[in-house]
Amino acid sequence: MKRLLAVALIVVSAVLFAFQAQAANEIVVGCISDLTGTYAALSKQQVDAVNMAVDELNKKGGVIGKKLRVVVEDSATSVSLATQKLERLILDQKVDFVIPPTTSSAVLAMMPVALKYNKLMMVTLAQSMKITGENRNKVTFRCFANGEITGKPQSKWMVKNLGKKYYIIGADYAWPRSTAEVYTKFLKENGAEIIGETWFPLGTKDFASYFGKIKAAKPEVLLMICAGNDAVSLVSQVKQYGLGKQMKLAADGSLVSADIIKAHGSNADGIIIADFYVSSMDTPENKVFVKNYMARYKDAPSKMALSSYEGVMWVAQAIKQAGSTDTDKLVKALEGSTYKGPQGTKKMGPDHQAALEVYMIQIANGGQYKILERAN
Amino acid sequence: MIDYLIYVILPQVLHGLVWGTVIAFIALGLTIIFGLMDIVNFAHGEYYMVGAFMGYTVMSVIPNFWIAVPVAVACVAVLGLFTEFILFRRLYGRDPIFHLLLTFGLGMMFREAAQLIWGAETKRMEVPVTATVELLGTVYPVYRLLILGIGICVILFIWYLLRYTSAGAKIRAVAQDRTMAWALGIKVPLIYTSVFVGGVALAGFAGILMSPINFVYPTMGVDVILRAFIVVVIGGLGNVMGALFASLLIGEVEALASIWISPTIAETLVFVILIITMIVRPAGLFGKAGER
Amino acid sequence: MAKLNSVSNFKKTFLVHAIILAALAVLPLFLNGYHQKLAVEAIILSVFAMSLDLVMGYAGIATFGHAAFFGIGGYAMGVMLKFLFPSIWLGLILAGFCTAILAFFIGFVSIRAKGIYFAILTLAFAEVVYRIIFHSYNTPLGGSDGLVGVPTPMLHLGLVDIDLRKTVNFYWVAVAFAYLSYLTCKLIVGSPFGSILSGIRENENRVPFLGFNVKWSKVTAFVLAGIFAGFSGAMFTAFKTYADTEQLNFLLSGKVIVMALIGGIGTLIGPMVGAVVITIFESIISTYFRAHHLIIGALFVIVVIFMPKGLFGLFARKDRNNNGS
Amino acid sequence: MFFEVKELCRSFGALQAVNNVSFTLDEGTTLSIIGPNGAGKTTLFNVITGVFPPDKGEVMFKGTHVTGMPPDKLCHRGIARSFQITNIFQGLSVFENIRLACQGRKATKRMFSHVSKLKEPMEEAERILDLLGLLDLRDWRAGTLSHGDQRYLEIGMTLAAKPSLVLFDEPTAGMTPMETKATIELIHKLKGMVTIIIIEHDINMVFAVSDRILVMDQGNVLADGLPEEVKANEAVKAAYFGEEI
Repeated sequence: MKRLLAVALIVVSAVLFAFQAQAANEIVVGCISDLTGTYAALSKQQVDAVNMAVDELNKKGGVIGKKLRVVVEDSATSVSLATQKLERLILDQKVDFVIPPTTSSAVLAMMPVALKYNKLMMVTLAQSMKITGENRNKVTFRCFANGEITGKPQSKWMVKNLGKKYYIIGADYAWPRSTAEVYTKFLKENGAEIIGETWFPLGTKDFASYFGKIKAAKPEVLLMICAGNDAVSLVSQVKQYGLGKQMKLAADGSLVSADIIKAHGSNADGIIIADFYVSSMDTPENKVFVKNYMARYKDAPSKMALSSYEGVMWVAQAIKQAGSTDTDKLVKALEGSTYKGPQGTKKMGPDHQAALEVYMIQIANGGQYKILERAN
Repeated sequence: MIDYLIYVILPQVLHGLVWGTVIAFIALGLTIIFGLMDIVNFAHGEYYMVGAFMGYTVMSVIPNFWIAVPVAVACVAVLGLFTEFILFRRLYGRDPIFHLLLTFGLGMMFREAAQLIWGAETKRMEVPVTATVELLGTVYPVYRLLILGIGICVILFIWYLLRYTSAGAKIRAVAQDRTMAWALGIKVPLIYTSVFVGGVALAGFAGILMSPINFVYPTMGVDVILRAFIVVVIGGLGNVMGALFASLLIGEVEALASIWISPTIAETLVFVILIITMIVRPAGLFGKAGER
Repeated sequence: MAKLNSVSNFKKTFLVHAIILAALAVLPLFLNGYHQKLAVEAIILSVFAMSLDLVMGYAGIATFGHAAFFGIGGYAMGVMLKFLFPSIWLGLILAGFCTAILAFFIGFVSIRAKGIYFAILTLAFAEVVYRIIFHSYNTPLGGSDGLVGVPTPMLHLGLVDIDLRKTVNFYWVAVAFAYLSYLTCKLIVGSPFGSILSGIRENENRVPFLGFNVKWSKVTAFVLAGIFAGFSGAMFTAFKTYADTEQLNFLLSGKVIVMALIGGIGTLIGPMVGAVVITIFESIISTYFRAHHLIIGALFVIVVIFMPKGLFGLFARKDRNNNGS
Repeated sequence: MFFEVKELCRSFGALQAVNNVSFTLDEGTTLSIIGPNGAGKTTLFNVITGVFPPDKGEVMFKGTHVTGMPPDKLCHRGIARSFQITNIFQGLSVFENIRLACQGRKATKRMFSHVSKLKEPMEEAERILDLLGLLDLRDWRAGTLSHGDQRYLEIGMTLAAKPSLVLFDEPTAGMTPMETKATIELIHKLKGMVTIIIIEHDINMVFAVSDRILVMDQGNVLADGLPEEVKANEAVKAAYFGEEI
């Protein structure tokens, strides 16, 4: 019986190994997403938004006469799987462009591979500054915000309206660290002062143990930089210990992103962030987008969903403009281009980073996003 | 200086105790199961997670926390009974590396199943007791003190059970020499199953107790299992007193160290303590030298 | 281990090796781009699984932190290629050097502990290494962002230079690397030192009375396994053009043990095949099934319960199998 | 002086397992150590062969101190021992067991030449297997041998290191009378070549092979002398046969 099992295992893997679908004459959109692991929730919204965009384009007869087809791969928050899947999509599935996952280290590792095969990548979730900073390359664009896009205007606004003394608390890995550097730079430029920092390990449960130090420092503003489960625990314990009474609460947008805003409930009320999109924006395109999204997925779209939707649409616009899916033509079409979408008009900067309109937003009455004013 | 003591040190010490108690819950189950059945259960943290999720599910049906707790613990016990009967029974007497591997795979299966059933987003649990209390001037939530209280009662109960009851004597007998105990008529398989189910239920209990503080998500077990293992090894595998002492030690070290040094280094400190203990006493602080 | 190697026996094994090598050399011509990439990755990982077999299969030492050496080897190669000097050879030497020191340190310190204590101690050391590199944010190692953009240099073999950027070239280099590692390990395992290791696996208490220093032998075996794991990690980084903390994670330590077990420990070739099967299996499953961790977890359970001696263990000669558990 | 033990003491908590034991040994002689169970015989062996260090006293071998020296170094100096409970490599073949022991003499640790290339240990192993009559079981797994054959293998592994002093711990335990007779012949063959110390219960065996007998009781040396003297010694009779009938 055991030998039978072993032989069966080998046969199954061989058969599956050989069976690989070949792409017909159509535009293939490769979408690699962290569908298992800590970012599963927001990754699901990424895939939903990409599918929605592709369906809408196909209803309008596709692009340059070709229908679009999406191939989704799960990179499971793993760098080696992400690069492996990218190679599979490019070499095997012959995709025309790729939407990479949310893990910054995966995107950074995928960029040289995409360059080698000269395949366009539109980053819609990862926030690391390096992607359009030191490590940027010809084929990688980003229509999502990086730390600076929101950090610069937010710092200016906060120093004016909230106060001068800041205490930063964040998760100790690359993305929060680089975002904190941006905030520190712009806060100091505007005459504010960082009076303390605490970096907690990923997956920390008990933030209360840091509150003693924070209270002793008596900052005017507590700046929080983390995401996912850490953010939920941190916000709930900040509320439990009443920190909000002694100091103002501000954060990077990810702390209260749409995938965890329900988990916060009323705990997040009062926190001030700057972000480029919330579903309650009242531009006409946004009303249509939110209606369609709610109809399909029964949930308000997050900025991750909006960004992934716009990423596909922006590349489709470039394909129409360039009249082909050839990467070099697409790069030329995208550089300096502007895209008018639910979030307003955006211009692609020389560093392949989209310049986004940013709004100051406060969380109010039980986890609703309340737009205060335009920040940049 | 005094208010530094009260405002900073005192809450830290209390956090250390609460966190130490939670780890003790899990470490107790882990070490008794190992001590008795020589089973190294790497999936023990997943029962902690399942306990929290069961609590969340029950709460969505009957919104009373204090009903959800026993129901959740019962569900975890049934799951424990099921897994012990199907899988762990095949592991007895085998090389520990196979235990690590089977439970490693089992943990992956539990996490993935939880994500399929309940979805990946973090679920929120209301804190059942929202009151806070004045302790020498510093504010401290009552719910955490409640956990501390429950923890101490459970630990005392287990200590009493092991030390003074006939069931406890049987368990200790089987731990000493299972073949002899079997020869004396003690139903060893029954003891195995009940101890495994008890240890696993304890982890589930810790899971639901902590869910209002840490909330509920599929990978919460992984964050806990490494620390629990370190505690069990420092205390000496199979040694109940050792596991208790080590849980409080680790809880306090992490809580107090994170005042002065950065928390990430405090977390690594825990591993350094393990390495130093193992060099000084390879069988753990309380473990008998050359044991296992 | 084997009976006296008579001449006919030697010819037989030489023939078998030649056939396998020929088949492997021709294989890439039938594979498209992606499958070639996967094959290279599988072959590199097979050396990693074989290195574990040196300690687990032959010396009977269970280690649960073997990924630390794989990762450190990868980072060493990454640092060499990106910052120091773009040569694969120097990268391998640096990788071997760093992993040897790390393995000696961990081995020497933990050797007093036995069995499950040793396994958990190596897990703790590997976790410390993982956290140090994970938090090395503003150093060139890049912390959790990983060491990215590692160039792929030409491989200089005396007169001929091989362009490793072409996958097929890297494939043949990987096959050569795996075969040379296999031969070296086969030599070590068949050497006098190898028989001391099997003595330690069978009955550690008797070995000192025969005149061998058990502690020294175990640490040496641990260092040798570490070096080969380091080489495998170095080639992995050279091939993938990045080094990431994921290569240090304890999940990989667990996975490599399954690779060794599914292939059959104590056979060297078993773990190599196990690594290839798991790499292919995981890449296929993750494409066609959303809950692929569930299936991989189930595979761990099935291997432990139904195939404790693995594929090759099943086919190995009955009287030859060691004590099993 | 070839081998000397001076005032050796070793206690485990309250139990004084070895109490002030002293004796000297000339090269080539065969000494038997007898005494009731728990007299401290095996503990004496364990202290001499470095399993655990003595509380007090010294062990001298060929004029140099070997007190508390670890077993592997003792083996290089030419002291080898066998075990009361069979302690062989169950999973390896009979030939591999012996060859590993032969290899230990010079602690050949070479890594890169095939073990079968070691000419000298291979021949030595063949010779010992012949001496023990185990040649035909050469490739059997040691674990599958009969109890008696495993005891022979145990003796073989002790001789494999070509020692100059051999300590046998109840070599004939569990052997059939026929096998015991063969072992006595074997020891007679070894008498000239090597100095032997045997712990033994079988009185006929003791008187058949010993040049000298040392009697131990509760950790002390009761008597030490030629077989005839010891047989006549009153204290030995009292300890062995209880009070004088």
